[in-house]
Amino acid sequence: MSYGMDTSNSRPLDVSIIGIGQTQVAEHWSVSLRHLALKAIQAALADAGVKKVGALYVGNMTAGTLSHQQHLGAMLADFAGLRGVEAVTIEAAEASGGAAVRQAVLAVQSGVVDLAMAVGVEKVTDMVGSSATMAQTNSMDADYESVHGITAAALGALLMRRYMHEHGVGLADFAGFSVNAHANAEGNPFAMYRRAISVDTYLQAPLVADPVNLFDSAPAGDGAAAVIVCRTERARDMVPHPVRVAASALATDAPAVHDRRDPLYLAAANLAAGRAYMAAGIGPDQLNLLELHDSFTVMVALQLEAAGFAPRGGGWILAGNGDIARQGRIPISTHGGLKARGDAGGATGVYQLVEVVQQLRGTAGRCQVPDPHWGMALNLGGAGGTAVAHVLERLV
Amino acid sequence: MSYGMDTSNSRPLDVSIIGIGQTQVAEHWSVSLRHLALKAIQAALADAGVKKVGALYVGNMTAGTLSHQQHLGAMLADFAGLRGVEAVTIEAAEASGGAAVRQAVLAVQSGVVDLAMAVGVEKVTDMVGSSATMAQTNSMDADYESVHGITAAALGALLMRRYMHEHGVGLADFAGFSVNAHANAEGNPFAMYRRAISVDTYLQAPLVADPVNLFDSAPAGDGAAAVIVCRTERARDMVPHPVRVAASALATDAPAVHDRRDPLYLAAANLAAGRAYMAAGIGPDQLNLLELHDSFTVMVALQLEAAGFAPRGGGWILAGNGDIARQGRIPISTHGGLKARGDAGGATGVYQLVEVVQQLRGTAGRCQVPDPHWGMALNLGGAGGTAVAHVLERLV
Amino acid sequence: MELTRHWRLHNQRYSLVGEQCDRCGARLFPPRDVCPECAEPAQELFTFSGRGQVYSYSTVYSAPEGYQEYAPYSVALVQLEEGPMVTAQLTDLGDDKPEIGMPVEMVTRRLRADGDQGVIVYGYKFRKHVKDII
Amino acid sequence: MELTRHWRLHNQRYSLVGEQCDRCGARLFPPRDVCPECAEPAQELFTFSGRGQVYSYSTVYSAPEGYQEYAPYSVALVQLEEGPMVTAQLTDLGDDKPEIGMPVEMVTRRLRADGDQGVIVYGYKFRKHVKDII
Ligand SMILES: [Zn+2]
Ligand SMILES: [Zn+2]
Repeated sequence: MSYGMDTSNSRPLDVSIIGIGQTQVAEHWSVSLRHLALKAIQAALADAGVKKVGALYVGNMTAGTLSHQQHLGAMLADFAGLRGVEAVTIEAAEASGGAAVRQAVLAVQSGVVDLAMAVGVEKVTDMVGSSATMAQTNSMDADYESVHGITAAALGALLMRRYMHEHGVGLADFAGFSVNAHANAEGNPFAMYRRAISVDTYLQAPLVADPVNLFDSAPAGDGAAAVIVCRTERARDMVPHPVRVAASALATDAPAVHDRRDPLYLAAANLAAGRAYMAAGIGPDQLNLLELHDSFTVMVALQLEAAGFAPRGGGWILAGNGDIARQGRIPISTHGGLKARGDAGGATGVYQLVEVVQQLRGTAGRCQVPDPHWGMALNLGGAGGTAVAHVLERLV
Repeated sequence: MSYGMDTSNSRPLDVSIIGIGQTQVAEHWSVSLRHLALKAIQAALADAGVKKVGALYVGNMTAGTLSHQQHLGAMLADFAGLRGVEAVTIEAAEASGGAAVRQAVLAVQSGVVDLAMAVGVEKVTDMVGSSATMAQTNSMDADYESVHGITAAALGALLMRRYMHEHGVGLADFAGFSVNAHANAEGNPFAMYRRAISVDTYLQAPLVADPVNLFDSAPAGDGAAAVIVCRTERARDMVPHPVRVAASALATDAPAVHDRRDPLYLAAANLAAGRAYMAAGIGPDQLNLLELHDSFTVMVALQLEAAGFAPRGGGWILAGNGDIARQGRIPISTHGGLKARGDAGGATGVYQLVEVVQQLRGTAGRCQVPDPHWGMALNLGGAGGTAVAHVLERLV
Repeated sequence: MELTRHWRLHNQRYSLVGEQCDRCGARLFPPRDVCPECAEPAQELFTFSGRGQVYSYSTVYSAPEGYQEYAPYSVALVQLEEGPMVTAQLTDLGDDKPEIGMPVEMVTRRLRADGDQGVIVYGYKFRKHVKDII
Repeated sequence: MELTRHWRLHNQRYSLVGEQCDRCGARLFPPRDVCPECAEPAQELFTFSGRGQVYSYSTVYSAPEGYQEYAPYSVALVQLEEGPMVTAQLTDLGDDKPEIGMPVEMVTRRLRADGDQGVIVYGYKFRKHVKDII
């Protein structure tokens, strides 16, 4: 499997996560964007046992269009009692959260910033209906995709139908991804939907954009999550259970699916995961869990292929062979994934890392994977135009 | 003068600028956002003599609202022939460009990225009229400022009127800032308006939001600018005239003017400039030029005060005493500033650095300040909610 | 449609409900939950009197989408008598010209009509305060 | 108002004008100035025939703002006979169901009406290609 030749992003890191915080993903009608972010920020500060950070990186995608609010760095720093602190927004579509964590990691690695926080926040219910649908299309090519009335669900559907055609698989073959995610979410108090579903429920779900149905796609919700990072040496002094950032990598591909050489190949995910494995000094076989970007079931299959868990065209097999279950070879969506924890847009990448940290700390409760040492988070923007991979390691 | 106590952002840097590129600031009706960015990117690559970079940081503010296009990292990387490369957008309102440069500097300083590019791009003419006016308000507090129909010009006006009231100065006392900027722009082929103006022209200009008139405010235009940074040691091998990034600092304040203890005090600019002086080991007296964020003449006075060139309430005096001229104590807006080079929104901070580099290389042509060694760029977001300061040094 | 965003701010827009810091006593508007003076939680509600004076003022001629029908209109920074400053429009000025220091009081007016989806937003504006008749 | 953004794309929307790489001969649509295959400048114009086949297709039921009046509508990835793939709507289907591999040809249709400011955008869609009668 080729992960590309570029090794520029594979230097060893000396950074660990010392604090995490999150809100439930939900339709938080009564909570504003700044209040949502505040909850996650305060939870992470309390978890790390610190009052301040040296820099705040905000991962967000839709506030400019749905809440008429940009300049979130200054706004959230001020609102959270951190006035004066370095703070900016990082945007990479739905990969904004993972990208914000990466900037926090780079800032600490540079030696310039001591404690850095990444907060992912998305407030999708400030507008509803067709305006909200349109905001989601901002991650596509406005001139050559969105103008044709394409939606995120339609892009997922175009990939899913072609995948089914090329690899001779049916709708039922994807059911396991959705069933697994919903089963896992039962144990996650921060999940949007905490109810297991059956294969029949999946198969009978209403169409969103054929062949994508309601349970192939992920429900959008408001949410915020935060992580705090610092140098590993300092982390060991500060908290009982720091989690090391063994690797951080971000790669891109053409944002428009039609511009890719092979639409069924997630080149950015392959590059990011490959660089992350190299930097961490492990391969996919060593990973004990994977939080991936399960915005659509077909995207799960494609990511499993891009990240080395299945050959091309073989990702769908993991939906049915037990591999992705909590006790399986590579547990995925262990807290429900986007499908059941909920899709909090640009906050997703931070949620994923919060969940991997919970797993590696052994505090994932009913979501706990048995005794994990390595975990990876893979966060996608758009239909894979950006991919961010972080490999975390439990420090013993 | 107090620059605050935080020294976390003042570690020494080992980063230099090896390439610059820019387009004219103008109403580029026939050029799309991606083509604008491409021109600046290609110019910077050619200037540095490289084909690729390891990471691309895009500074942009309005593409999501005015062009329905986000995910610019992946889009511009792909469009510029850099497919696969790490690329994200950095947003800090009108300070997005300076913030993008800072991320490039941190990425290189971390050792993780070898060559990093920051490209600031803004395409404001994709929409016109009231929609465009509204997009500019996204840097304010949507719930407590924008909802009252406040515009950027009105905020400038509120500050200007109070400043005039507190310090007993009149409209004519600000004229020098505008006259200086327009005179300097005559020599800049990338400027939007290359015509000197007289004090009378300034005094007779139509009101935009009283007391702010057309020549107190900066004209919005489309534009893109780019810089490439790498480690200083490598820079010396690559190009004949690298310019060292002696300091980089970013600070925030409440984005809403009403939330600040003293609206006439730019706390973020003071913090950022102070940290930058500390890191560079110089004071304001050593600076040979300053590119500041002259979105409104009153903001020039406030920045001169915040950055140590005048006592509180004394910034306006520099408009009339010759200090800011090309041969003066602290030349400002040497290529025209926002006022005459044009205000390219979130690209501004990158334009400023391109201009400081031209000055320190001695290639500023008719804009050239005599034999400068140190230059600073001060880039503001909103009405000062974010401030980014970079101190550059000529390497000999 | 963005009904809920405006509905959430009902108490602020109609009644200037802010907060008071338990620790340092600072009165806060807009409410912000964390005191910017001492960084402690500040969630005790405090309703402002709505009286204050003009800190600065200007006029908007070129208005954003949703405000054009009202242009030109007067805007101001108003310092409330309890301390905080708010951004708002001045209204009911008649032939009066605003001036710095002018006493004002809060009134409820229409702020904007929300585009083609027609959500009308009401909230505070300030008018010249005429001394109470005792 | 966003007239100019659409006007700029006139040659692409109405005539599928793309580019050809001087060096490797790759034909590019959308045009992109830098060849993604070999990273060389590619600015020689090349007009595509508009013929191709359906690579994949779907239906949009829940449409974005500006497209609701057309929903449900068929969308597709169309592989042009010269190589590139484009995203577009399928039109004039009548009782035909789209299928993968179906031959299609480009036609010009209304893409959207631009909100309350009424800019109507035209551009390419694809319809089933009936073999030429010779
Ligand atoms: Zn307090
Ligand atoms: Zn080529």
